[in-house]
Amino acid sequence: MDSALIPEGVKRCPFPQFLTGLAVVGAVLAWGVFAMLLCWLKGLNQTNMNDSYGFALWIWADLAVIALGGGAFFSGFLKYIVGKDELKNIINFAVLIGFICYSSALLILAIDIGQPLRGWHIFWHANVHSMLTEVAFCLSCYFGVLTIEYIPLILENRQIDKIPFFHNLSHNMHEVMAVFAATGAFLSCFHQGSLGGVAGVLFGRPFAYREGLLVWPWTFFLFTWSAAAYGPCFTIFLTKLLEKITGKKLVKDNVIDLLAKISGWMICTYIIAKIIDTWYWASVTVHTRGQTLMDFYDDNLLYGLWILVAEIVVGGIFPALILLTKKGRSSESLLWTAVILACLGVCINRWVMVLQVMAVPVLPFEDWALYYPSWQEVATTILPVAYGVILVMISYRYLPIFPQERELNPVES
Amino acid sequence: MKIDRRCFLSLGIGVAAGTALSPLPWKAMDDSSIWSQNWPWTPVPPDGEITYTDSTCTLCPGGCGITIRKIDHRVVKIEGRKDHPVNHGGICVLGLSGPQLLYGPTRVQSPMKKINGTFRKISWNQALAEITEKLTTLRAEGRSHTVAGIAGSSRGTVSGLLQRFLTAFGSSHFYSPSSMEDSFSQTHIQHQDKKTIPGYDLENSNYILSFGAGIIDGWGSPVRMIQANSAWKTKKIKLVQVEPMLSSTAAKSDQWLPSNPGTEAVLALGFAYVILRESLYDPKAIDDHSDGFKAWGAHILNNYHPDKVAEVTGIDSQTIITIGREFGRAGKPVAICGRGQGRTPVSVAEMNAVHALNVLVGNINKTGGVFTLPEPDYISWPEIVLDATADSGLRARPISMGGEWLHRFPNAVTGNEDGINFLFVANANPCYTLTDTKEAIKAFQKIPFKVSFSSYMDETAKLSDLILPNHTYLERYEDIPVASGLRNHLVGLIKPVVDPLFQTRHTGDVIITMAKSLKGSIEASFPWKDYSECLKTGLGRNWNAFTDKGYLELNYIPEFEEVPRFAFQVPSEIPQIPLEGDESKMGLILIPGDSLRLSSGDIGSPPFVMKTVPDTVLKNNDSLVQINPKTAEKLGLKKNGYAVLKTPRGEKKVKISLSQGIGENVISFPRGLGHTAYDDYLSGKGVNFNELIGPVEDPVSGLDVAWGIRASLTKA
Amino acid sequence: MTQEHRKEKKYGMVIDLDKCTGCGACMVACMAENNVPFKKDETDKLKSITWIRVYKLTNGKPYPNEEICYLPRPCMHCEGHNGHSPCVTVCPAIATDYDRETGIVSQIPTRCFGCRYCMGACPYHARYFNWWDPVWPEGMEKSLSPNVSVRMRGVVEKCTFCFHRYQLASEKAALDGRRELKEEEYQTSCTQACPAGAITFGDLLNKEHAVYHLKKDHRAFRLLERLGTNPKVYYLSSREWVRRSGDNYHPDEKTGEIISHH
Amino acid sequence: MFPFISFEWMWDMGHIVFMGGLWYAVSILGIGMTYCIIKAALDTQKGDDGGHHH
Amino acid sequence: MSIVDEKAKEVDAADSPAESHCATSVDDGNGIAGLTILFFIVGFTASLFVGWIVFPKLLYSEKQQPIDFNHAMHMELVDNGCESCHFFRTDGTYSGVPKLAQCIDCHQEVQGDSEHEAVFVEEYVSKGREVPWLIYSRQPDCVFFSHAAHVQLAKMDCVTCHGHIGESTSLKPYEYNRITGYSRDIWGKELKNYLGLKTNTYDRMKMNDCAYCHLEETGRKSSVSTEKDGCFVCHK
Repeated sequence: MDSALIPEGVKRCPFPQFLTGLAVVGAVLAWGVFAMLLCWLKGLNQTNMNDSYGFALWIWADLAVIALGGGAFFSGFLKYIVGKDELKNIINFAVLIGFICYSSALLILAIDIGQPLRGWHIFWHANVHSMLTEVAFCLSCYFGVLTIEYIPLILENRQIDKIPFFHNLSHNMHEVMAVFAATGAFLSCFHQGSLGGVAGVLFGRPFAYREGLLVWPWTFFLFTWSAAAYGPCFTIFLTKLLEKITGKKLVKDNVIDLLAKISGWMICTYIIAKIIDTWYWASVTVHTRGQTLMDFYDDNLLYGLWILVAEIVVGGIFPALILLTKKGRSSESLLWTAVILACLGVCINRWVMVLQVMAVPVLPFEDWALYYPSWQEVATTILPVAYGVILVMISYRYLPIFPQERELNPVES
Repeated sequence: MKIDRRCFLSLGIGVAAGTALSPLPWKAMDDSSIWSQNWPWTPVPPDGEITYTDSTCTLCPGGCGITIRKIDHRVVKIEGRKDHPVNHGGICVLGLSGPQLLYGPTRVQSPMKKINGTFRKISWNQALAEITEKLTTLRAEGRSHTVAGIAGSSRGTVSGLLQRFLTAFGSSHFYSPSSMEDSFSQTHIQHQDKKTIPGYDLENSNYILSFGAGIIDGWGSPVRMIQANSAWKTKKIKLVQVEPMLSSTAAKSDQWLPSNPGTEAVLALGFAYVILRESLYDPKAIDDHSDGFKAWGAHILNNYHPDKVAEVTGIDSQTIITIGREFGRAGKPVAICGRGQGRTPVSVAEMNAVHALNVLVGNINKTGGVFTLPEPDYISWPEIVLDATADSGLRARPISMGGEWLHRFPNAVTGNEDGINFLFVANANPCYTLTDTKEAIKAFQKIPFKVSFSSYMDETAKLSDLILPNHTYLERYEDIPVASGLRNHLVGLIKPVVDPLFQTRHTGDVIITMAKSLKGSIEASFPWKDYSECLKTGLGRNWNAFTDKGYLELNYIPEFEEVPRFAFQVPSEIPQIPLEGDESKMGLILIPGDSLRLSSGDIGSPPFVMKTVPDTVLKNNDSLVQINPKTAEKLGLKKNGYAVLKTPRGEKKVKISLSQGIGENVISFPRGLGHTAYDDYLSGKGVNFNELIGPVEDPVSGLDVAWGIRASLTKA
Repeated sequence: MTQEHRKEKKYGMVIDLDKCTGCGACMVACMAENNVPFKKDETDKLKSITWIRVYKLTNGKPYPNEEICYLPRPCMHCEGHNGHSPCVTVCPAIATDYDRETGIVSQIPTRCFGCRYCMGACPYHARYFNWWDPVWPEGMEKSLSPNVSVRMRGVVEKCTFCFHRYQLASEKAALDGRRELKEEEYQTSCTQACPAGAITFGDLLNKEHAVYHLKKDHRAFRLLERLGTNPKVYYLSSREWVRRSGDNYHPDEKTGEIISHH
Repeated sequence: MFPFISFEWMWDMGHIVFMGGLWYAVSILGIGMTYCIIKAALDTQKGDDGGHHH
Repeated sequence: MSIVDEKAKEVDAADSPAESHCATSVDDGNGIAGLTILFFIVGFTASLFVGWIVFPKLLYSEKQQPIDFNHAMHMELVDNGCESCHFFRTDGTYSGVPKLAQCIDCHQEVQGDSEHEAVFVEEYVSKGREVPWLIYSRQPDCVFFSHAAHVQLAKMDCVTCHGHIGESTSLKPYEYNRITGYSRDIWGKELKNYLGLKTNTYDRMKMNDCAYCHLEETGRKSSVSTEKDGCFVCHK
């Protein structure tokens, strides 16, 4: 039925099966859209956020997907700037994931603000000193870059490619892709960093506050670094997952191995920096303000010291060690463990930098504020996941996302 | 040439480019944002001329002066009147919320009659005709003495008119609530056989010993008390608070004596012991102005040794000695009592014990001391004309002219043969404020015809058969006599700030109209055209000063003159009012914790006041009970867990709030919650304390002096 | 043409906690003055808008040694370093701003698009979000003041030191040809209402204003001074534990000690 | 956001560096895309199919 | 599976003419390109027309004032210019559009033979109803504008912001924005106002107009974020 659209030389599941899959995910998407409309029409009282939790699940989701989507800019950087040409075999997918992550982030932001109709104030009336302004500008620009990077992929669809203009456009865009990728990397460094800066500049919140370089707190650099470090793990994770689902090998091992190795080194260096940062923060930054590390960890279920251990040891040191060893990378199960732990690690980091900041009392006479999301928040957070799955389904089916797929899975004619 | 998809694509790009270069998207974006700044469902208050009008607040007995800010004809804010002798510009949460009562959804907008259980609007003429008919019939049947009236106060012209109406009609059934002032009147002070009301010159005292008086929790005139408290802080004057729990007053006092509940009188006598033992009293003052000192003194010295008192009260003997000495040596000390807001009287024994301290140091009618004031008397009306029916009606149930304590009202309905056939309720909400509320409501409902004059749909109005809504205090003239422990009585003037919003009528006018329609001697007793004439002529020569200043200060007693004689009474074995309930079954003592952040009187808390209620008092619709963590642990109760609170009078589901400010086995929560009427901002929230406690009469005075009740808490 | 400028001022508050009784009048005076909305259930204090909120502090000791202190907390109008208060710098759309002329941190609800970053930045929880549409029961919207704009759903609001009173007082002064206001001409609603007289308001730089002297009282402290927020609300308490509750201290540090940091 | 037009604009380091960097990036993207589109249109015009790149 | 494959073949077959068309398109490239460009131009101009001409027409709606007021004539009758009717109250606030109470002094009875005058007396004066004037210069609720500061302190003329309305003999129709509800005079009526340009000071009354005048006239830079006048100078 849709075979004319499917790339040549690859096999896809039957169309009805595809449609059924779409319908299932579509139902989840519809649930999310319903929740989103509720939030827009009735306001943010639909959430469980409150005056202590101005930032909550959504902002965490934003930070997390952007960190995870960091694979796009970093692999782009590696391929186009550093010249790791093997990565061309995975970069399409990385771009797709990035595109999904960033569009999701923008959508979540549009739901998260109390006055969506005034969202443009952040651009028009920009306060350049605000980290959020930096986030907004770089995020939307980088989303533009991702769109530019994604367009040639769409244009490579068998039918679209037949139109000479699009064929040429795609070709030309490939030609200058390095420029776009470089711009993207530049923008990414800043918005990933500024997302870190969002928390780091809060000098009224000792848990988040970091000293730093010029106008940028250390979290600025840590966030960029961690996104570059952990993003590829997410790319690998999703590639592996997609291979499991489709039952096909889509990317050659050497590509994965290269990306995993780079990621391993990045995580390793990042986690060292993170440990130094945490140590400095606890012993100097916070100390001069009359607090100690343990003031920020309570005996409540959510924010015990375990969360620090989980973030740094389980989600940082473990995956780094696995990915740094040849054995770890080549063992299927260890690689799986490493990328999953890494993804969790960066998600915990983002969680801590958003929600724990809100939870920790600053005034000595205040108490910990705990929060759980409402179903509307959960639904709208799952919404982009569903949307992402759909976009991956469609893109995988109709676009030549994995250049090595044909070679690895020859179709008998 | 063929039009293909390329052409349409091109067209699309053209449209996009053209649109982007036109103002449409940008203007639409800007305008939609302006629309969001200007949502039609978000109110825009109309601008206008700002004016200020002075009046008096009536929402509690405090009598503060208020300044009302208006924009054109709208009341937008109520502030404290700066040049007012009671509050000097200060104001409380309730006073500030006045506009919400004026414009709130609880207003009764026209006369309402209950037909088959639901209220219907009726006209004023219909309503008055119906009343006249009913009253005429009762009178003709010789049952004039079964008509009763309840008023929020026994003072002032409106209350006076109602009382006058009942008398002329032939009934002595007039009820008004009692308070700490009545306890004082009942103490053994002989003062020309007049009722004596206390006036405390607290601003000039130099040592304050308070036996549970919620000085900053609404006792007396609340704003004046808070200001006095601030003045003490500035002048470093010591405030000692005797109270079983850490109320705001206890917390702000210089020394808190966490006594066992109900032992205040014993402790007072313990201090008296110290003063006597160390001869710190004023022998001349005692000689001149009291009787029975010798016998009393001997009794105290024999029976109130600090060690013994310490055992009863839980305050160690050294503290008793220290405080007793400090009090005796202070120079201008004063001892006051009346638990919490002082709306519940204390026993005569307790008042005597506390007053004895004042007499001992000779501070009666002296600067910084206690002044003995007569009832405010500023209205001169002609004699009531009584016909034969009235005479027989009054004889059928003779009662003192001062009226009767409100807590006896339910008994008057159920416990006497004739019962009550007709009831007027003015400025009162007995179906909420009476203790043992359920029984009180049952009694209320037994009355065949109840008329409420309430401006608001309160509990009593809701249960009445006819509502004749009064103007609110911002729409009418009235005199507001204020005693409330002020050094001098004061009469505040309330005057209309806005034209009546609804079809309401002044209760004074309604009473006069009723009297006129009943003709004869009743009509003759009301020789005024309307209420304003009644008020004006009643005030006589004071009228001009009254309206000019907005208040009238009644200066009765010059200092040092006319100190009344005090009769020292040898106290009974234990001057304590026993608690209702069986200790073996109910091991806890429940006491009220009054707070200014809740209106516990006739007026329900408006939304703004409800907003200030802490979440340790009310969470969602649940009342929280303060309990010592040790007691909670003993009972297996957890913070924020549910429990059933049971007293001999009732049972309620509550939540647990742990507090280190309350002793073991004592529990507390404030009055003012658990309304069943008013609006959604108040109704159904929390538990009405009054439902859990019942009246306990003082054997001497007959006042309701219940200060607590035995209770049990079990996990729910 | 450049007109003569007004003298630089730093409006601030001194709140005497020894006098404060926790009666809540400041909270209601503020709500009534500033058209603060209310809901049917206001018991969730994390969703309840009270520009000035009275906190109840305890010394944490068991009965009968517990002590209580009430602490009213308006917006601190932090000056931070050079007017860079925690919230002002983070607002992405300049909906909140620090005014050097008055020292007041402004909040413009119509500019705000509700990102709530400022709320995260404020350690005092002085900022409130309009989670709901502000709704008054029918008829009660008549009690709203035209001098303060009603905030719509989805924006942040906070204490403005009753800036509209400054505006109105300035108008009156302008009619007399004056630019400067006298101390009593501009007072906040909470200051005016407080029955305890615990709140004093004025220009912290002006020697003729009471706050200038009160802030130097030996009992004075500010909340979270060590964070560098540089608040303009001072508190007075004669109780050491209360003063120590105003900031975080290590056990060996003296109350009021500030280690300089940048 | 825009010099001369936006009320909030200031000629200070913050604006020049931040907005400068931003406009720089935006213009690269804009110019890059314009270039690609125009070149693709011209290539199409010429009948050049640009060759197969995969 | 086989069915699907067959279908796929069909689609392929159906699509093949397009492929061949593509191949031929190179030959008549000019014609196709011309048509493509034509479509672009059509789309472009049409949307420009809609955006610049049709949209403003749709966006604004017109209302007539309840009564046609003659400013010029009243100006001749009063001694104190605009301030005779638009005066300052003693507390410094500005009375704005006069209330009925001010008009009643002269208009208890019908003056002259104007039709509007008769309506005014009949509908408003005798019934005690306020006239629902439509105010051209009404600013959003969030704006605090002190007439006293501008007129008394800065000595500005009414004309600077309000134009020559005082010389008008009749009131122009009130045009308002259907989305925002505000008068069109705030945003400006001229085409060039769309571009932020204006000839007279009173052509527009948007925030930027206030802000730039303030910057020029006061030179104050008290706002930390904008180095201009603080937000609370004009906002409430």
